[in-house]
Amino acid sequence: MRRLLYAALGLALAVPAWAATRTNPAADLKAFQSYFHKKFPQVAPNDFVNGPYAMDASMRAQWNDIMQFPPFQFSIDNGKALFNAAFPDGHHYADCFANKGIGITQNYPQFDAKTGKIVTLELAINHCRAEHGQPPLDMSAGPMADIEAYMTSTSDGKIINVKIPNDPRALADYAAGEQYFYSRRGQLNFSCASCHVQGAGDHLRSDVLAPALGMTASFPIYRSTWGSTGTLVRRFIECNSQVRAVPSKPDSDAYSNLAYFLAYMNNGLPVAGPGERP
Amino acid sequence: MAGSILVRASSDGTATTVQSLIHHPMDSGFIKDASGALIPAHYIEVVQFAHAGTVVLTAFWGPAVSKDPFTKFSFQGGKSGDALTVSWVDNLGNKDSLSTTIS
Amino acid sequence: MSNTEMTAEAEIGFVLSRRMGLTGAVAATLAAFFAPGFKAAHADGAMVMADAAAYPSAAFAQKTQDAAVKAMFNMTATASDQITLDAPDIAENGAVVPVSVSTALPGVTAIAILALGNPNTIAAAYQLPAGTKSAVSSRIKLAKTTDVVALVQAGGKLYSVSKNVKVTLGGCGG
Amino acid sequence: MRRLMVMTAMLSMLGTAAYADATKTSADAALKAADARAALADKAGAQWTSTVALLKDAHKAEAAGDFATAQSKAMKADAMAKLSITEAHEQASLWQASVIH
Repeated sequence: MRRLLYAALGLALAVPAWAATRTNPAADLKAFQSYFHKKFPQVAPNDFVNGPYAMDASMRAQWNDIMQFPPFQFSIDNGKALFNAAFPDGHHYADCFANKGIGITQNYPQFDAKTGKIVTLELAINHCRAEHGQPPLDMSAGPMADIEAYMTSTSDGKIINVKIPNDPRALADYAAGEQYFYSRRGQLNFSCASCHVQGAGDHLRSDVLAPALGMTASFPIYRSTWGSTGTLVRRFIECNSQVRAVPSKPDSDAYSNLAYFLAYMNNGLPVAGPGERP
Repeated sequence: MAGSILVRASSDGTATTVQSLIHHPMDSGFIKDASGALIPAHYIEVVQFAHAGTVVLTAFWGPAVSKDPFTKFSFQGGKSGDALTVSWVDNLGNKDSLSTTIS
Repeated sequence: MSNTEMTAEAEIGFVLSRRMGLTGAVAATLAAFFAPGFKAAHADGAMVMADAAAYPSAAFAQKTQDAAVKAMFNMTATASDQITLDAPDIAENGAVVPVSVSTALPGVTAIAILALGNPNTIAAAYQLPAGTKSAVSSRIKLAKTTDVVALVQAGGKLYSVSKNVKVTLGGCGG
Repeated sequence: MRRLMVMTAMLSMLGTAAYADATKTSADAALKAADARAALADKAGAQWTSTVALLKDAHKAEAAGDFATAQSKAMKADAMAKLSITEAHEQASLWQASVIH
């Protein structure tokens, strides 16, 4: 019955009135990537995952120095210990994930057909904790960022492959993320895209604005301005605050959908995380 | 402060290159926290690297060394399997040390 | 400068060249005799421990290049083109500025990194026993655009080189 | 959009206006209106941090008996909340203009 319903909805999607006018992730992806390839012809496609370092030779040299012994190494080590520690019920994080949680972050965020919602890696980690009677972790930094750093380190170099199943709810989540990305907000009246599409590669003071393409591939990141490792959600909250908009809740659908859209735009690029940024 | 030291030492047969990262806030004493109160200075003062019991580098640091300090240097000698020890003490008297082997 | 001219400050701060090697030797001896636990844990010999008493705190408290150099080394530096100071022209972040100092000068016993614009001038100082290569890499904080100075003590003399590093505030680069 | 920016700029100047004849009653009324409008902005997911900060200041001034400041800040907060809601409404369709095609 449900299947029939989905089939019917899927058919409805094929109707140009809605599907063709806007929500067409595959076409969006192509346009998005080619926009950045044209804007930065000197940057090799896979180098976009290195953000500002792909744009500026001097920054890249400093980054290479720092990456000889990356500051997020403590996070990875701590995250590995946390990841491998048993819950009081004897289960492990590994029990909650495909392939025991190793080498899988390129597939996140995922659409959950049961709830119709997007599950980011942070949410999946907290879902796992809930399943085993543990309180959720702060989604932005600390142990969450460490566990994510470890899991991502096992996926380094794997090709990002975020799937949008043929389910109207998945498309709606994607579209909501897209809308969030392009909507201006805050007193400064900036959208994510203002800085990371139109302004990408430009200098804001001494910083180079990272292009949106490749952006999520390096998360979690150790930002020297933070002095610690943080998740994508932490960066969302920071960006919102920078344009003087009250941030959404860390576990909000708004942020999950935004992460879904952004990660999907990176399909085909390699995971390059955890990363280091100024 | 157990587990504050990460160190990699590798020998090419004639010389050993050491890279280390120490987990430490290195608070300068000039930064204010969210509530506007000064965070008191808290930084590593002395770090010592020793190869098989002999000091190969002593570092004296002030609060201007970055958080989670990084050090890289190399010394003549040292072969795979030799012991390399890193130890530090900060201005509050905290200390830690780690012994590893050269790879 | 004769011994009688040595200031109390310099004595407290100590002269790096005189104490060279001593700190480690003393610490090693102490560890061997008074901390058998360490010895047992490391079959290859005594564990050398960082010694807080050796810290030249007076030198690190100085706010000018002249006073800091005097307190640390008790001598004056001459400019040298034999030192390579590797630091960025523009620091991507003042909180983490990679700085490397290396030199081909023979008989190097100490290397120091100074940031003239910082509240305290000396950022870091290193004692190099014989056998340690004359190159050290570190990461330091810079409060503002400033000259970074590398000092190298070699053969009982002090040499320096400086480089201006621009620092601008960080913001939205992620 | 440009209109929104100009209004925001004008608003910053407005902030210095003093309401010398403000009373507890008039300040309370201004605060109440601003709180209500800010709640609407919140609901629309369009709150500005600057609005929140102003409201907080206004309430603080009110508690301290500085009704002139309380009223002035409340009125500015109210206007900002209004602008933020306008921004959200505009963007509900305008965002599509900047999508990469």
